[in-house]
Amino acid sequence: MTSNMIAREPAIGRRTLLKVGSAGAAALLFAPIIARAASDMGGALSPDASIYPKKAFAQTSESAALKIMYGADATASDKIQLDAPDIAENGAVVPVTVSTDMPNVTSISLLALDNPYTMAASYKLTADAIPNIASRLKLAKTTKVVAIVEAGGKLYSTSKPVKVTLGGCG
Amino acid sequence: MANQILARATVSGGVTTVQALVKHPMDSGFVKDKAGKIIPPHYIEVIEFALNGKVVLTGFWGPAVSRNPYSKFMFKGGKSGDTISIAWVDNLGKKAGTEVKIA
Amino acid sequence: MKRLYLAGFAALVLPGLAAAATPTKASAEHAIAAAEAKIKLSAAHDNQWPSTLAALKSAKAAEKKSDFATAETEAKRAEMLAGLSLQQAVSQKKLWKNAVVH
Amino acid sequence: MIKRDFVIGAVIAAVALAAMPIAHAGAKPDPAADQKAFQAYFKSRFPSLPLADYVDGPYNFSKSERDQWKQIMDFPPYQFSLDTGKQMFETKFPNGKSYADCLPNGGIGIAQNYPMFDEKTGQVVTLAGAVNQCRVDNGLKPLKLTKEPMADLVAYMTYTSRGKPIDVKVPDSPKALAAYEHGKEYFYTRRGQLNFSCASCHVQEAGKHLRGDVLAPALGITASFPVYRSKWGNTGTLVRRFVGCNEQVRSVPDKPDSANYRDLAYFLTYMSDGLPIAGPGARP
Repeated sequence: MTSNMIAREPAIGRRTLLKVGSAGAAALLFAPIIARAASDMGGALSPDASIYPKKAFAQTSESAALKIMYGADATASDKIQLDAPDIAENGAVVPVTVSTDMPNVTSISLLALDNPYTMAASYKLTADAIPNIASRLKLAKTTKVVAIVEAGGKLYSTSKPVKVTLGGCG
Repeated sequence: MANQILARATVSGGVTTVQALVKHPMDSGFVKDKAGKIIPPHYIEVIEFALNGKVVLTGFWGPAVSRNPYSKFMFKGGKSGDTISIAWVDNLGKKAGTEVKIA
Repeated sequence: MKRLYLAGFAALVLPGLAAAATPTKASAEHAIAAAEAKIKLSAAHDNQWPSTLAALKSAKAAEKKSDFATAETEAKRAEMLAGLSLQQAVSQKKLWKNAVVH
Repeated sequence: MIKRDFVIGAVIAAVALAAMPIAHAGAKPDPAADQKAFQAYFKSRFPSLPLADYVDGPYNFSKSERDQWKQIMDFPPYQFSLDTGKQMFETKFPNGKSYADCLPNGGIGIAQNYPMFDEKTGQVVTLAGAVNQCRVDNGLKPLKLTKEPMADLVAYMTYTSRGKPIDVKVPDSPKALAAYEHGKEYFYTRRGQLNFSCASCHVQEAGKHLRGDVLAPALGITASFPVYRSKWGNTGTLVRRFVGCNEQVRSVPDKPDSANYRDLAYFLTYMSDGLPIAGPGARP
């Protein structure tokens, strides 16, 4: 396989992070990267737990979860970009990004079909929100990840298989 | 507790990008501890992101969202100095939130 | 490799067969003491295997339940495993140098 | 049953190898020559990989893992550790003193010099060990060497050294050389029921896949510690990884503050002299 392949690319990770230079950079780097919490509570925001669609998150099939969440089934679409790795480096942290150019997107959901519960995350977008959301998911095993986009009152979907291998050594 | 949420918001070309890392175990309820006892489910259910107090994105999360969850999203509008608020509530009714200024 | 495998198998099984005589409390205790001595030695050589300690543990547990046959078999297994790890450590005292990058 | 027998067979095979010739027996340790050979070995193994990039470990060998890592590094999961570590570092002890008072250069930008040999005690001191000494000197309890909050504190201190070349020194003294040689021996010694040495995985098999993961080359491997491991879900120190490695080869781990682990860290970090500090890092 690709065992001994050297994956080379210019300017990445550490180097990009370090571009600021070395002298006294640490303190400089630290401050702007993280804007520390000004207050412990998010101002006036206080999310209401009762709006949580608990039932939709307790389903074990795609169609059941979608029925409860949206009252409909999704049709496949090539207008949705679902960015997820072919092979997860660790099933506990799998970066997944969903984006689309469709207009009037009101909701985006992420499903992992072979997880104990299908629905992983769901987002409600207001008119100003751009349909481009990145998240990190737990995948119990190799599974198809499905992205659902609700646009103009209709449901669209795309999917991608993600292989989850045994983690542990390293 | 301090530092429950680390966030950063930047604006460019009229589009604001928000990134946030939330400190939370996100226990699924399927994992056992070292003594073989099930760790009870403990995860964020609702998270809200707002610009100057007005919600722009609401996230509903299940136990399949990774520990210490990361989110990144974008929205139109917002300018340097505006306030982004982020707040969550979990399945045990605990809440936390933070505010950052758009850089 | 196959021959080595068989040798390993023989090393494992033969002591077990020999012990099959008539295990008593005394013989079980004796076997446990012998295992503990070997384990001490391999610990002194910084090379203990978890399986060795697990075998000793189950030997002691069996002895407590007056299951002397199991106690003796498990103790002998612990002793043998400790012996192997000791052998490994002793041989590595010289062998490690062959692996050095130079 | 079958597995166990196989393993025993493997050990016997190793014992059978005892007849092989032994090189360099009894020579005086020459750390500088070892280091040169060590770095040259990896250079010839992976000619296209710049020395400084070894600190990225497994991500040099798998494009897919590298891509995921880059996404994760967009907002690294160890940020909480940095944040907590910084707070800890800046918090004064009950007696009014702080870490800055007992560490060289106020504790900032010094990680590249550790582990360090202390002629007075005749022992290797890791950065975490120096932190604990400082705590004890100020009447506080030492912290556990493997996990948070020690890992947070060391992560922050290491962060202030980012990009600085590793500069571990082995003084030409009998005790320092003995500690170095002891660490080297530990590194190359096969142990555990699976009969693996550190070198088996991180020299000979470096860059290859073991189950789902890529084995990181030993060169530069210490530069990214402490690391946030997705598997752990938090940040751990180098010693925590040593414990894990021992467990994986079915060997009873040493105590975190043992001379074995301190000397191993000393040898291993010295091999990477000149490579940039990249910690804290993120690993699967």
